[in-house]
Order: sequence, then structure tokens, then C-alpha cells
Amino acid sequence: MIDPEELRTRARDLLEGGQVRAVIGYRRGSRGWAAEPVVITRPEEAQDLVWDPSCVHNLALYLVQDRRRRGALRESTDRPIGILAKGCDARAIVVLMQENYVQRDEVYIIGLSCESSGMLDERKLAGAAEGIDPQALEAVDFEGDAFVLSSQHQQWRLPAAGVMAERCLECRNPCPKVHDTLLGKEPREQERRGTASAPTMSDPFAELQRFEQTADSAAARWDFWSRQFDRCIRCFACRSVCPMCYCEECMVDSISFTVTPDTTAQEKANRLRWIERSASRSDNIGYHLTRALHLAGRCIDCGECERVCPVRIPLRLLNTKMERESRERFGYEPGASVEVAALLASFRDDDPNDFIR
Amino acid sequence: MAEDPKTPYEPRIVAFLCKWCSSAGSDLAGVSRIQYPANATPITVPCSGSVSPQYILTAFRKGADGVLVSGCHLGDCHYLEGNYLARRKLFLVKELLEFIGLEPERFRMSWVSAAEGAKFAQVITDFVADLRPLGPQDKLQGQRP
Amino acid sequence: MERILDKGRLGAWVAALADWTVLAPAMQDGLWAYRPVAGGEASLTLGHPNTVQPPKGQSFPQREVFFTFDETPDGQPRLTPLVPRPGPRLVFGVRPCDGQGLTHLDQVFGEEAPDAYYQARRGTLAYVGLACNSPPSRHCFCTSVGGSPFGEAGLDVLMIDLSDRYLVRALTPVGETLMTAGQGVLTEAGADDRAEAQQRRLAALAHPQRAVAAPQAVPERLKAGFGSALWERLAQPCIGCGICTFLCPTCHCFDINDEVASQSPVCGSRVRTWDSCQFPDFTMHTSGHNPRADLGARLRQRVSHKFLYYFENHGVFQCTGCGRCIIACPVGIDIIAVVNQVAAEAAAMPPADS
Amino acid sequence: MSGKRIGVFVCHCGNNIAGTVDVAQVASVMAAEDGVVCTSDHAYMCSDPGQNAVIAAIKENALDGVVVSCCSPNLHERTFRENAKAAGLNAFDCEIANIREQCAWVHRDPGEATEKAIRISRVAVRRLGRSRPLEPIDTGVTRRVLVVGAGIAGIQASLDLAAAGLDVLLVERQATIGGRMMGLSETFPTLDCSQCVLSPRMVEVARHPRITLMVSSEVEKVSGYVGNFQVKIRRQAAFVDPDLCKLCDDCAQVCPVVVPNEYELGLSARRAIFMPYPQAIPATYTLDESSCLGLNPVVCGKCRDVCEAGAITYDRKPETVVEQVGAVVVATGFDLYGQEQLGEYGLGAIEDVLDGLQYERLCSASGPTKGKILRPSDHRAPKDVVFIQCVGSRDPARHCAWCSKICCMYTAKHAKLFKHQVPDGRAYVFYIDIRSGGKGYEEFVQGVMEEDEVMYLRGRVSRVYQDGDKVRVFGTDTLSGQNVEIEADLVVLALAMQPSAGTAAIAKTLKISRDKDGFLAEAHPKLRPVESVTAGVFLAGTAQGPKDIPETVAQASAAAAKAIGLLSQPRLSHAPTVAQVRSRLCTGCRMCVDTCPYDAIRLVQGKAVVTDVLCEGCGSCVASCLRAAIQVKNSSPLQMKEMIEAVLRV
Amino acid sequence: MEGNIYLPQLARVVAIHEEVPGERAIKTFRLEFIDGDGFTHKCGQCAMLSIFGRGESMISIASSPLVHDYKQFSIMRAGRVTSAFHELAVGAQVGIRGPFGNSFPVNDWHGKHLVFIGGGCGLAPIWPVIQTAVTKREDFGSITVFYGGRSPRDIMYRAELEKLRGTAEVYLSVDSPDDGWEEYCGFVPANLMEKEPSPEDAIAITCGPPAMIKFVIKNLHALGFQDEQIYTTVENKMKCGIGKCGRCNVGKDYVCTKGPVYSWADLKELPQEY
Ligand SMILES: Cc1cc2nc3c(=O)[nH]c(=O)nc-3n(C[C@H](O)[C@H](O)[C@H](O)COP(=O)(O)OP(=O)(O)OC[C@H]3O[C@@H](n4cnc5c(N)ncnc54)[C@H](O)[C@@H]3O)c2cc1C
Ligand SMILES: Cc1cc2nc3c(=O)[nH]c(=O)nc-3n(C[C@H](O)[C@H](O)[C@H](O)COP(=O)(O)OP(=O)(O)OC[C@H]3O[C@@H](n4cnc5c(N)ncnc54)[C@H](O)[C@@H]3O)c2cc1C
Ligand code: SF4
Ligand code: SF4
Ligand code: SF4
Ligand code: SF4
Ligand code: SF4
Ligand code: SF4
Repeated sequence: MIDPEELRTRARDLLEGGQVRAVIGYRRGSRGWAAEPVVITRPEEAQDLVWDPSCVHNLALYLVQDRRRRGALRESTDRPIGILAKGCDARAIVVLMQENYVQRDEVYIIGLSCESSGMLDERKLAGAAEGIDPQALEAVDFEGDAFVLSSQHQQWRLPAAGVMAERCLECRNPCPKVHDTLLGKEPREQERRGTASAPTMSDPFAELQRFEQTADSAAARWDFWSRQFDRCIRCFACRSVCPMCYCEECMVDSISFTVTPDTTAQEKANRLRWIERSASRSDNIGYHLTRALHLAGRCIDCGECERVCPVRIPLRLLNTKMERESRERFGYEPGASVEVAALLASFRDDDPNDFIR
Repeated sequence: MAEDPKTPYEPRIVAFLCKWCSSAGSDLAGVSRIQYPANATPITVPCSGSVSPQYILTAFRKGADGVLVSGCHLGDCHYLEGNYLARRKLFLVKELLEFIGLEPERFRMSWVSAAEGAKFAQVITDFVADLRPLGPQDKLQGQRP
Repeated sequence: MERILDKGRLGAWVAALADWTVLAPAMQDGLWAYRPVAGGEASLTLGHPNTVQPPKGQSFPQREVFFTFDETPDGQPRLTPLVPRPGPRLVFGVRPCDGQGLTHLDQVFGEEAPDAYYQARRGTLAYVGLACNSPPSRHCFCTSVGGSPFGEAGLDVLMIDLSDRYLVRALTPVGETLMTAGQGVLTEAGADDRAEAQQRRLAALAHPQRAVAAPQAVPERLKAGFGSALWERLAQPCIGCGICTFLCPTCHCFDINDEVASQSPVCGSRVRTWDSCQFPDFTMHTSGHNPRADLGARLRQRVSHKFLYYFENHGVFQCTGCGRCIIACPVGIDIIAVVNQVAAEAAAMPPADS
Repeated sequence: MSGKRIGVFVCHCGNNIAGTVDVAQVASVMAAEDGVVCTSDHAYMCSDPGQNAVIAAIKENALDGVVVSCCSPNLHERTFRENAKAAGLNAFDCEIANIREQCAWVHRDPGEATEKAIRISRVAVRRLGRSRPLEPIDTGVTRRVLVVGAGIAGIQASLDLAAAGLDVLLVERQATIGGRMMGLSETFPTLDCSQCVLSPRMVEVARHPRITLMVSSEVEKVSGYVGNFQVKIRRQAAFVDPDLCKLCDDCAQVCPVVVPNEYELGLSARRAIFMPYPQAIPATYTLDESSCLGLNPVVCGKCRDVCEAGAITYDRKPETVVEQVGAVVVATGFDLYGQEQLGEYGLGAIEDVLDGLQYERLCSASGPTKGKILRPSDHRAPKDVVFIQCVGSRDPARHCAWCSKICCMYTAKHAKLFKHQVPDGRAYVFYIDIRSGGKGYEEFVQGVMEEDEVMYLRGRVSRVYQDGDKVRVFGTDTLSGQNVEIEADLVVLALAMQPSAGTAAIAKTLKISRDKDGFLAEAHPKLRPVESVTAGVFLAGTAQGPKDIPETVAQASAAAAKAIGLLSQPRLSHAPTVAQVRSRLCTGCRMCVDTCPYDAIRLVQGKAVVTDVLCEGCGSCVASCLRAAIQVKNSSPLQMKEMIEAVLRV
Repeated sequence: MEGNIYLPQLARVVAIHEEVPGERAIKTFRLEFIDGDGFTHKCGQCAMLSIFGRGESMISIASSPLVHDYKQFSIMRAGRVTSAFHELAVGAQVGIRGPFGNSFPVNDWHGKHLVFIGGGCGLAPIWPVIQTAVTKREDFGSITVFYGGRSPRDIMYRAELEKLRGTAEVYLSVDSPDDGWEEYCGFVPANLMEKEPSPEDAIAITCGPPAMIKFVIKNLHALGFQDEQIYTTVENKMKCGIGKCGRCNVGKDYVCTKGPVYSWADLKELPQEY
């Protein structure tokens, strides 16, 4: 397991040496044990950095925000920004680079390997063990294949697999492939799946498979999804948290219309609203299906969208469905390479054809 | 909302036809006077590759009972590879629609060349026949007021 | 009027309220939400900590159609107002913080220019509250903002959990009607019941909660801290989603849009939907000018609205301390911490000469 | 609310439309459409009175857009747009709603048809409502033509183009020009010597000041657009300097390597340094890198040492040149259908089973046998020769569906040539049909049958096998119903003609489409038979489909004429319905760059930029852009949305 | 529904006048209520105008409160709703609800000299005040109008301004003049310094682009005007018009109810959120 001290030293050195202008990382928030994202610019702030199973957030989002902010201020810089990146964060960064949104030399990636573990799912905590009150916890920590949770008076050592985020259980690359420096080591596949000492990771797409087995008819799936979609309050958190949803003007949420001095009245008048602001079933479906399609081949399954949804819409199912089809039918793996052409900008002669009349 | 499935209903189909092949194929069906049901209204697009998934979703959300995208046969695309791109993209659309529980029969894709008037007529005839037993599509359709 | 209700007979009381559509917290798809319940449901309990969403949607739904419009044959617009005419509805298990929240909504949609749609829905709603013997969440802070775990504001009935039974107290005439309807189920409350309830109340008030420091000084300090650089720093992790406002029992901002079914001939509806001050286009003028262009300004607006502006206008905080925005924020932005930090900074500043 | 003043004109088309669709009803419903200020219906919109009515209505109602509900836009869109222009509108202020082919002709129920006609017309009105006037994009022209492939087609086209005063760049893959025709002996129906016809033309090409010849070269990349293509051509290393080579043959004499001669279709051998055939153009020896022992004096170096002219240099590298041209003629010719697929005929396995081109070499005075028909196995003159037609052709189940068109003729020719040399020999022809359409062709075949007494057997051959020094041929004569068995000395197969391998390659490079058989696809089978769908790219010869020499030459001249016509315009114009980037929204993700089949999009400072003249307006980029940052003019997503709504309107 | 503040009344467009052409075109619309009650308004108030299917926009009522037959609005083509207005023809029906906001305290200004300073589209909100002062000429002291646009084409109410010259001093200015331009060339605030209106017993009313207002206020101060003598209007994005939708606030004030009219003395106390 990575010693957080090592991480702090690394970040401090980078800031002190002027190699990076800031470091995006995690620190302890005011909300108990949960970490929160932070951007530090001074070496002494490095001591605030933490690394534990609550570092769930996909920090690649803050790279996007950084580019936005610099764009708005027309700020140019000769130094990269440092970023802590787990396997999933790094995959997101790869997609951002693949899409030309972030350049390799603009980031200094401090890779963090989740090794044989992963991140905590806050919602799984409730009822995970006798007496645990998630609200009363003070700290969470890695300990081999377990998480150690502490409240003021008590400690629990829980098998990580029981309270780990689903996306982590299914994760294929817990160790960032792209990095400038790496902390922790790359676990071998059998260390993650199936051996006695490691947490029992699920197969990729396990959750999706479970769903497809239970809802095995169109009617059953509709029954499920219409209920889920009806619940959406269109707070847009799923979109806002997604590092891949960086469009200046989101096609499906009307909140991000941008206007520059040269936007004409006609452009404003004719701006397209594919989806109404109403949280109605139809509009919600429009929103979520468009998002799933926009993320096909781009979503790297960091699971953030699902984590943040206040009404627990299982958004990962939609995304992993697209991901699985892409892998199985098109041999495309999102976030694996900067060079390959995007999923929907390429094709193969043997793409599925039998659905066509 | 659903009408009584027993009352006869006319499926409403939005048909995106590529200008070079399928639209020309439908012209040929016309020239050959091949009869087919009047349920599909064509919207001509330059290429099947230009059909954005958004158009399909919108058609369903505006109440289409079926959506057809028809283009040139592979290798015959006027723009070379548009239909290959369309195939990949729309495969995902189809999978997704089915995944959330829309009846798979409602979205259809076909390759119809300019020489296949009869095939065009057949595609529409089959589509309408497949849609009839399903009744009106009200899953994705927006609520009126 | 005070009565006793055996916990097991909650369903029976609901059954007795046949004239009302009853909503109560239920767990579905992993979350607590108000759902219609049928009378007699044996499983009916009020075991919820608090619901994910407050009950505000009952009177202020996320989507409200003001009217529909279409064209007359000669092409002129024709409007058809849609008046909500809901039957009597009763929401069970409302926590006192949310009850308090309802009073703020009543204020916003009632005073000065009454909102006909809100009024129509509100008029047939009743709320049965449930006192908190202990704060249901680690992030509760009602006592800092003028509320109480046993608060009665906004409620028609308050139920107090006495382990095996509830003490049920009518707070309004509507509340009395509800209790009268449950005559056969509710029994007389004795002095010991009352004493126990009082005991619970004191215990609840003594229960530690998170705290806003020196609440009475907060408005003034926020005012002083308007220009603070802290706002931007604190908003740094913010992703600009609308969770904090959409889940808040008192947030009431909305948008009005025309939803068009057909552009020609025109037909559609004018619809009110919830909006959020955290969204970038909320205040953006057509010209692109935006008085609250960055996340810092938007965080300031949310916090100041609750702890300063509303206070200036109505003499109370608009935040009820329910803690939802803290719990649900994806990146841990914590309104208590924000208020405390900005206020502390302002307090430490030398007083500005006027 | 589009702000346009639109008129809708509904055509009866005599009874064609009005017979099913209630045109008056369509017109009256359209009158209520947003933006529509006048409607009317006419018997024939495309007639003069119809068109004048439109013009009058435009003037009278100050229309700025017209929708004509009539027949397919393929027929009259142009007419109506010109008409609108005559009335002072822009071409894009006119839209066609196809209510004939797509409606009146395919539906019987008047009610349903009328409703559909209304929907179709509405879609057109909505499309028009948001169209903007556009003017064609003006571009310059490079008055130079690239001709790919120097068979008779390429040669003819080049000479025609050069004669018209255009510069020509003629690129040939092989070491010499001439193509397949150089391998033929005498040609039907006149039996004039193929090489005697072709050689002078080849010399003319070599000498023509306007023609630049590049042999052993291939087109690697084509970019640009009609009038302004950039082509990248790769030329193989030229180890022998043609200007110095004296054609003395000394080098070939000393070369130790012996390999089959591909120009003789393997019927004879050659050295690693050789001349394809004596009349080769350019007239020079060629060093074949792949068979040479190593281009290295240490290993061999014999030829270089012996060459007195000093024409041989080993350290040559392939070179790449980039040239500008305004049009391209593709004349990449044919191959014979592969022998691997035709095991049942013994081709490749039995020495005395030959394909037609090999047989042509045997008949050719310049061939390996100096024109004597001798069978390969023992160099004896055959007595019994079986010719089999339609080998691979007209066999959709197993081989090629198409008729190769020339086999009937050349087989007759082959039989005739045989009978001329071996008058006592017996010639048998297995055929399915005789297709001898062409001037003098039928007479020619009749002559072969009657005068030359060739035995024509109608039927398929079921088996061919070696039996001692004979080749046994089993077949059926379907006319008599008898099984036939022939003990032959030589069997000649008329293999199907298929597009050459080079054709597939060039189609890819040029991004032009091929038909289902792999031949180059013409823009329109009847009206534009020598044009590809890509503007400025023309087709000639057998690359487009099987044909004989006269037809090849005719098509080559036609392609040349088209190119001449094109390049004689001082400026060219390009359809203005091109993609347009809203750069505010573009994030530079390259999605569109990767999808555009025409390489029309580049990133400039992180934003996509469309080169108008390259864009064909296919919209692939539009559908790929996640940010809706790119759209094709006059097919905006907003239009699409409104059209979809128009279809589904309640 | 009784007293439904969101339900517009219908009004008919009876006249349209094109004030300014071009990309930022301005047209003036005269609306008459159709059988509804209509409403009366005060100087500086505004109304929500609807085009059904497009939405609503807050627009200042540009006609005088003393005119009861119609209401007039000058609308700049800016976005969805305003562009739709620009495509209307006479006879079309639109929605209108209001009046919203506070008003200029015109009655408190009796006997005072009025100095109007407007730029661009900003003449519309103060026009009713000018109209009122002109109609009740004897109630007021002198009337001075400073107004400017980018070019002569951008001057709105051109004819009306000319007519005004008899009763008021009118100073026009443009940034980029054409050949026929005979008046001041340059910005409005500069013109103001040139003509030096006296602060004595005067009220300055200004409205226009924010950048202009900033300089106008600075120059008014230089001329000796006190904060209490300066009035202006604030335009923030609005949806409801009645202080509920939550977006137009400047600090604790919802501009739609407490504004849009502010004295500079009041406005400068509020946070800079406009
Ligand atoms: C057995 C036989 C007998 C025939 N007899 C007769 C007859 O008697 N009378 C008659 O009229 N017709 C006859 N024909 C038909 C005649 O041969 C053809 O019509 C004619 O040769 C077609 O010429 P072409 O220029 O189209 O093709 P080709 O002659 O095949 O020329 C194509 C040229 O393009 C070159 N090339 C190919 N790809 C590329 C590339 N990518 N880049 C550059 N160069 C390339 C090739 O090397 C070749 O030189 C006969 C055909 C056969 C098979
Ligand atoms: C008090 C007040 C008085 C005004 N008076 C006039 C006037 O007399 N003439 C005039 O041309 N304009 C006036 N405006 C500005 C006018 O309201 C906006 O230009 C208009 O709302 C733009 O709407 P749109 O639909 O065309 O633009 P869009 O951007 O397409 O509109 C979207 C929606 O945003 C809101 N909105 C956007 N920008 C503004 C803004 N600056 N102010 C208020 N709401 C906005 C509206 O609700 C509008 O429906 C006034 C604004 C205010 C607040
Ligand atoms: S998804 Fe993988 S890389 Fe991401 S946190 Fe989980 S285990 Fe680590
Ligand atoms: S986070 Fe959840 S509720 Fe919010 S928009 Fe996304 S799916 Fe809907
Ligand atoms: S869609 Fe969800 S899982 Fe995928 S990248 Fe975005 S936030 Fe992560
Ligand atoms: S601001 Fe937060 S804590 Fe306060 S009432 Fe709203 S959601 Fe609850
Ligand atoms: S696909 Fe869209 S965003 Fe990406 S480069 Fe092209 S235009 Fe720009
Ligand atoms: S429309 Fe787009 S993809 Fe098609 S040719 Fe033009 S730029 Fe290329």
C-alpha cells in the first residue's frame, strides 16, 4: 500500500522544484472521514494531501476545469499541472489526451495504483457490519485486502470486497498506464481476482450481467428503467462530475449555453433544445440516452456519475452496456490509447451487420 | 395513454433515407408502381452516416412508432464510408434502446440500393407489419402538457 | 389535543384517514422517499432517518404546467390555464427541519404576490411531523439555525417517538381533524406520556449537533465577507451541479420555459421547472454578461441567500439545518464549514470604516 | 417561426399525382403552415405555364421561398431551382417535396396518400424555412490531367487530352506502357495485328511534348478537389538510365538469373535485367529488383560491368514526386479471373491448359513461339483444340455473375487463328450463348462456324483431366442432349474478365467507389457513364467493365472529352452545401477529422476548419461531433428537428 | 384561476416602427389589450411580453403612463423571444403581464430640472418620464436630454427627439458619424461634460449600457450632482417578475420588485451583482 507520506513528499518536491504549477489531489474535508478534491499550489499544502479508500473522486475533472479556467482568463503557462491519478483517473486523462483536450506535456501524472484494492462505496457502508454508523466514522484506511474504519471509540476491519465500489470490483486497470511517476505497484491479475489473499474482485461487467439476467425481457427492462428515469431530478450532477462531459455547451442540458461577443442574435434565437428542462420521463430518457451514447467509447468507468446521483439511478449500467458492446463487437477499449481513432470515428469491415435488413 | 390495442392503429414511421441509394430506391419503387403502406414519411439525408442518434431519439420522443434508417449497401456509399460509420453508431443506438426496454422491432436499419425498388417496398411493408401488433409507442413519447 | 398511538397501529390510523391520500417515507431502489401508502399497511413504520428529498415537491412540484397554448384557426394564440385541483393529501413523517422549510416556501409563494399554483396545492396538504429524538444525520444542525428537533413550525401534527408508541399532538385545526378521524386508533395521552415526551425533547435538544458558530452574528459577518477571496477558494472543488439546491427544503428558484409540441401550428405549454443558482446560465443575460459568472460567486449566492438576504428580508435564516446539501454534495462542500470560515474571517477583519 | 414567406405549389402531374392524392386538399392544408403565404395547384408544374405561375406568385406575394410538391427531385429539382432563380430567388430558396414516386405512385388509398403527401410537403416547408441562400463556391483550375494506367485506354485518353492542348501526366505501374493489348496477336473482327496498331500510338505518347510519362510508378495519395488535385506518385528505383541505354542486350546476356517472363505470361523466361518486349516504351532495359541477386557489385555486378554506355547504377532509391492536376482519368484495366478458383479446368495444373491471353502469345509473331501455335508440354502443333467459353463468367453461384462480353469474340478469333495455322486440325468450342453484338461481329462468328468449320458445342464442360499426353474434356452438348468427350491436345479457357488488382488499389487511393463486382462505379449508368461520383475523376476502359478495344477506345476518348470540357472552364464551382464549424463550440477533439472521408477538415489552433472545396457535404462529421459544433449548411440539426416534428405532428 | 400572476393577457400589435436596423435592430411595438382589463403603469415599470412557443421577456414600458389606449415597447433583437418579436406583423397577438417593478418618483420631482442621459437602447425605460414631463410641462423645470448611439443609424426615437426640441434641450451624439451628422461626435459622458448641466435643483436620470453608466455617474459627480440626485435602472435576468424565481437579486433585493429604478445613493449600498 502506498504510504501517504511518500505521496506528500513527491508533491512537495514537485512544487518546490517548480516542476508543476499546482497539484490536484485529495485532502480531508470537514465532512468526517470523506476526502475531498483540492488543488494545492504551495509546497506546505502538500502535508494536507491524503490517500485512503475515500479518495473516490475522478480528479481528471479538475484538469478540465483547469483548462476552462485558463481559457477564460487567457492564461498561458509553461509548466504542467500535477495530478494524482488512480487507474480510472488515468484512463480519463488518456481519453482527454486522445481527444486533444489535454496535451501530454501539460500534465504531470502522479500515478497511484489501487493495487489489489479500490475505493469505498459510502452507500454500502450502511449495514456492512454490526454497529457501524457511517455518519460517525472518523477515518477509513487500506489494510491489505481489508478496509479499516474508525469511529471515535471503535475500529472495524472489513473485507474490502464487501464495501468496495462496484466499479472497483470490476476494474481492469487499477494501476495507471500513463504516468510520470508511479506510487504503488501494478497488481497481477490473479492478485486481484480469485486468490485467497486478495479481495474477490468481480468479473468485468458483472453488475451488468446480473441486471441482464434479472431483467431478461423488454417489458422487465422497461419496468426497471422507466422507474429509474422517472426519479431523475435533472440536477445534472452526473454530467457535471464526469470528466468526459467537458463540452462548452452541453447538447442535453440547457444550463451551459455559452455566449461570446460574436454570438449573433440569430444564433441565440435558434439554439437547439433537443431536450426540455422539465424532469419528465421523456426528457429524462432523452437526457440519459444521449449521455450514454455520447460516452460510448469515452466513458472509462470511473463510476462517478452513479456515485454522485442523489436519487441512485444506476447510471453505470448504461455506460457499461455501451462499453461492453464496444469491446465485444468493435474491439475498442476506451482510455487504453491516445493514438487510436475514437470509437465512432472508425469502423471495421466486420462490425455487426446482422441487425440490418 | 396507450390506446386500446384492438382498435386499429396506423404506425407512424420516420424514415431517414440516404439521398443516393435508398431515396433513389424509393423513387424506383414509385416508377415501378410497387405498392406499400403509407405509414412511413421519408426524410432525405445526404448519407446514412449523417443520421445522428439524436434524430432517432427525437423521433421516438416525438411519438414515432418506428424509425427506419436506410442507406447504401456497404461499399456503395456515395461518400465511401458513411454507411460503415452509420452501422457502428446505430448499432449502439439499437442496443441501447433495447437495453432500456423499447421493443427491438421499433428501430430498423436497412441497406437499399437505387436499383432495389422492390426491396424498399418490402422493407416498409415488413416494418409496418411488425409494428402493428406492438400498438402505439408511448414509452419514449413525451407527455402532452 | 394530544393522544397516544401504538406503533403497530400506524397503519390503522392511515386507514381511518380514507379522505386523504397519504404519503409516507418508504424505501425503494435504495432510497427513502415519500410514496403513497395504503391504509392498514402493517409494515408501515416511520423508521426513516430523513428522506432524500424534502416534501417540498408536494406543493412546489419540479414541473408545473402554467397553461397550454395553441392557435385558433385564424392563427391567433389561445391559452388554456391548467389549474391543479389536488384532493386532500397528507404527508406523514415530516422531520421538523422540513416542517420549518415549508414555512419558508409558504412565505415566498404566499406573501405579496400569491402564487396561484402553489396555493392550490398547498391548500389541500397537511403534514404530520415526526420529532427527532436524536439527529437522524451527523450533519444535522437545526439548533444552530433557529429550529429544534422537536420543532412544530409548518406542521399540522407532531408525533413524538416514545419507543413503543407515539405521542401525537395536534398543532392546527387540520391536525385536530386528522386526529379526530383516528379516534378509534388514538388513545388518550396520560401525564406520564407527556412527561416522557418532555424528557425526550430535552434529551434531543441536549444532543450534540454540528454547529454554526455564533449564528446571530452570521448575517452581519457574511455581509462583511462579501468580497472575501475565500468564496472562490471554498468553491474550488465545486462541480456546479444542482444537488444542493434541488434537495434543499427551502430552495425555491425556478425557470419558466415554453415547451413546444409543435412549432407550426404552435402548440405547447408554459412550464415552470426547478432551477438552481448553481447553474451557469441562471443569471446570464442574453448578452452573455453574467453577474455571477464563477463558482465562487454562485456559492456565495447560495450561502448568502440562506444566511443573509433572507434574514435581511424576513428575519430568519432560510436554512433549516437539514444537512442534505452537505450529505449529497459530490465533493464535500459543507455549508456549515463555509459559513463558519467566511464568518470567522470577517470577524477577524478590522471593522471597515463606514 | 422562420420569418420566410413561402409559397407551396402542388402538381397534379396530370393524373399521376391527382389520381390518388387530393392535391387541392394538400394545398389548402399547407396554407395553414407557419410561414406559408400562398398555395396553389397546377396540372403540370414543370410545364411553362406551371413555371410561370410560380414566377408570378413569387413576384405577387413577395415570396422568398417556394416548395414544389411534385415528382422526385432527381427529375426536376434543377428545373424548379433555375426557375426560382429566374424570379430573383436563390437556388436554395426552392425545395421539392416528392409526392409522386414516394407517394402517389405507391399508395392506392386516396385518404392515406393525401395525408402522406401533406406530411411530405410539410417536411419540405420546414426544411426550407431554415435554409439560407447559398452561392456556389468558386475555385480555380489546374489545366493538367493525370491518367492512371497506360493500356490502350490510358494511351488513347492521353493522346486526346494532349491533342486538345492539355498537359498530361501518364502513370503506369509496369515498366512499359501498352497494357494487355500489347500481348494480343491479331484482333477481331478485322484480324489486324494488335501491336501494329498500338506501337505507333505508344511511340506518339513517348514523343508528345505535352505528355509526361512515368512508368514503374504508382499513385500513392490524392488530395484536393476537382480542378485542384495534389497527387503523390512513387516511382520505383530506375537502375537503368533510359537516355544512356543503347538496347544492346549485353547486360541480359551476362545476367545469371533466369525467371519466368511475366510479359509472356510465363510461357518463356527472362533475365533479371531485360526488356519487356522489343517495342517497349520507354525503350530501355529494366532491372527487376526482386529477381536481381542483390544490386551489389560484391554479389554480382555483371551487368553493370558489361554495360559500355554506363547506363546501370545500383544505388538508386525509389522517389516520390508531388504533382498538381485538375482532373484524373482512371484506366487501370483488367485481370483474368484467378486460376486458383478454377481447379476443375486444370488451369495451372495441366501444362496444356492455357488461358486466352497465353494463347494470344502463342499466336503472336513476337511471342515465345514466333507465332507458331505449339503446345507448351512438347512444343508440337496441336491437332485437337478445345476452347471453353464462359469460364468463371455468368456463374453467380460459384464465380462471377457478369458476362465478360468479349470471350465469344476472341474465342471465335482463337479458333479461326488455329484453323488458319492447322487447317486439318479440329477446333471445338463449348459455349452457353453466343453474344456477338457489334459491327461485323456476328458475321465474324458465323464465318468461324461455317467457313472454318469450328465445332460449336452448346454446353458446359464438367471435367478436364490429363490423360497421357492428351487432355481429356468431358462435357454435354445440351442441344443434342449427348455427353461429349474430347481427347484434346490443347485446351484454351476463356476466363472471365475482372477488374485489375491495380483498379482496387487506385479506387482506394482516389476514394472512388466500385460496383458490387469491383469494377469502377460510374456516376450514372446511362447519363454519366464515364464519370465517377467524385467530381473530376473519369473512367476509361476495362477498369469500368468488360469491353473490347473499340469500346475501350471510345470510352477513353469520351473520358478525355469530359475532362477537356471540365478543364476548359475558366473557374469551377463547388456545391455550397458544405460543413461549417461553430468554433466557439469546437474542442478540437478530431472526431470529425477522423470521420471525414474527404480529408476536408483540419485543426487550426485547436479548432476544426473545413476546406469548403473538399467537403462533399455528406454530414458524417455532423453526426460524429458530440458538441454539435459542425453542421452542413442547409441541413442543420435544427432543420432536422423541425422536420421530424413535422412528420409526427399530431 | 383568480389572480394568476403567471397568466398573460392577450394584446394585439397595432403598429410597428423600425427604430434601428442591423444586427442589433430595435423595433417599437404598440400593443392594445384585447378585451382584457389591461393595466395601468407608472414611469419606469416593465412588463413580461410573451410569444407563445418562444417564451417571455421583460421589457420596459416605453409609453407614457398618461396614455391609456395602448402600451408601447421598444425591443432590441437579442435572443429567442426578442427575435420572434422582430418577425411579427401588425395584427399578431402576443401575451403581456405586469406591470412589474417600482417606478421613478416623478411626483417628488415637481419643480426640478430634469437631466436625462441615455445611450443605445436605454432611452426606452426613461422615455415615459420624458413624456410625462413634457405633458405636464408646467410641473417641472428645464428638461435636458442627452442621448447617443454608435452611429446615426443607431439613434432611436429620431423623429420624436426632433419634435422634443421645442420643449427640451436635446443633445445627440454618435461615436462614428456619417457625412450628414451635424451634432456632437463622441461618447455621451463626454458630451455631458461639454454641456455642463447644473446640479442646482436638478435630477439626473440615466439609462444605457453599464459601461456608459459608469462614466456618466463619474461625470455627474464631477459636475456636482449628489448620489441622491442620480437615478438609474438595473436590468438583471428575470423570469417571474415577482420576486420568486430567485435570479435577479442584487444582494437582498429582487430587482423585479425593488427595482429596476434605483437612486445612486441606494444602489451603491448594494453588492455589485448586476
Ligand atoms: C484473351 C483476350 C483476347 C482479346 N482479344 C481482343 C480482340 O481481338 N479485339 C478486341 O477488340 N479486344 C480484345 N480483347 C480485349 C482487350 O484486351 C481489352 O479491351 C483492352 O486491352 C483493354 O484495355 P485497357 O486499357 O482498358 O486495360 P489494360 O490493357 O489492362 O491496361 C491497363 C493498364 O493499367 C496499368 N495499371 C493497372 N493498375 C494500375 C495502377 N494502379 N497504377 C498504374 N497503372 C496501372 C496496367 O499495368 C496496364 O498497363 C481481348 C482480351 C483478352 C483477354
Ligand atoms: C427590467 C428590464 C427591462 C428591460 N427592458 C428592455 C427593453 O425595453 N427593450 C429591450 O430590448 N430589452 C429590454 N430588456 C432586456 C430583455 O429582457 C432581454 O434582452 C430579453 O429578455 C432577451 O430575451 P430573448 O428571449 O430574446 O433572449 P434569450 O437569451 O433567448 O432569452 C432567454 C430568457 O432569458 C431571460 N433573459 C435573458 N437575458 C435577459 C436580460 N438581459 N434581462 C432579463 N431577462 C433576460 C429571459 O427570460 C428570456 O426569456 C430589459 C430587461 C430588464 C430586466
Ligand atoms: S475503478 Fe479501478 S482505478 Fe478506479 S478507483 Fe476503482 S480500482 Fe482504482
Ligand atoms: S445525478 Fe441523478 S438525479 Fe441528477 S441528473 Fe444525474 S441521474 Fe438525474
Ligand atoms: S460516464 Fe460516469 S463512469 Fe463514465 S467517465 Fe463519466 S463519470 Fe466516469
Ligand atoms: S441549505 Fe442545505 S442544510 Fe440548509 S436547508 Fe438547504 S439543504 Fe438543508
Ligand atoms: S468533432 Fe466537433 S468538436 Fe471535435 S473537432 Fe470536429 S467540430 Fe470540433
Ligand atoms: S460533410 Fe463533413 S465529413 Fe462530409 S465531406 Fe464535408 S467535412 Fe467531410
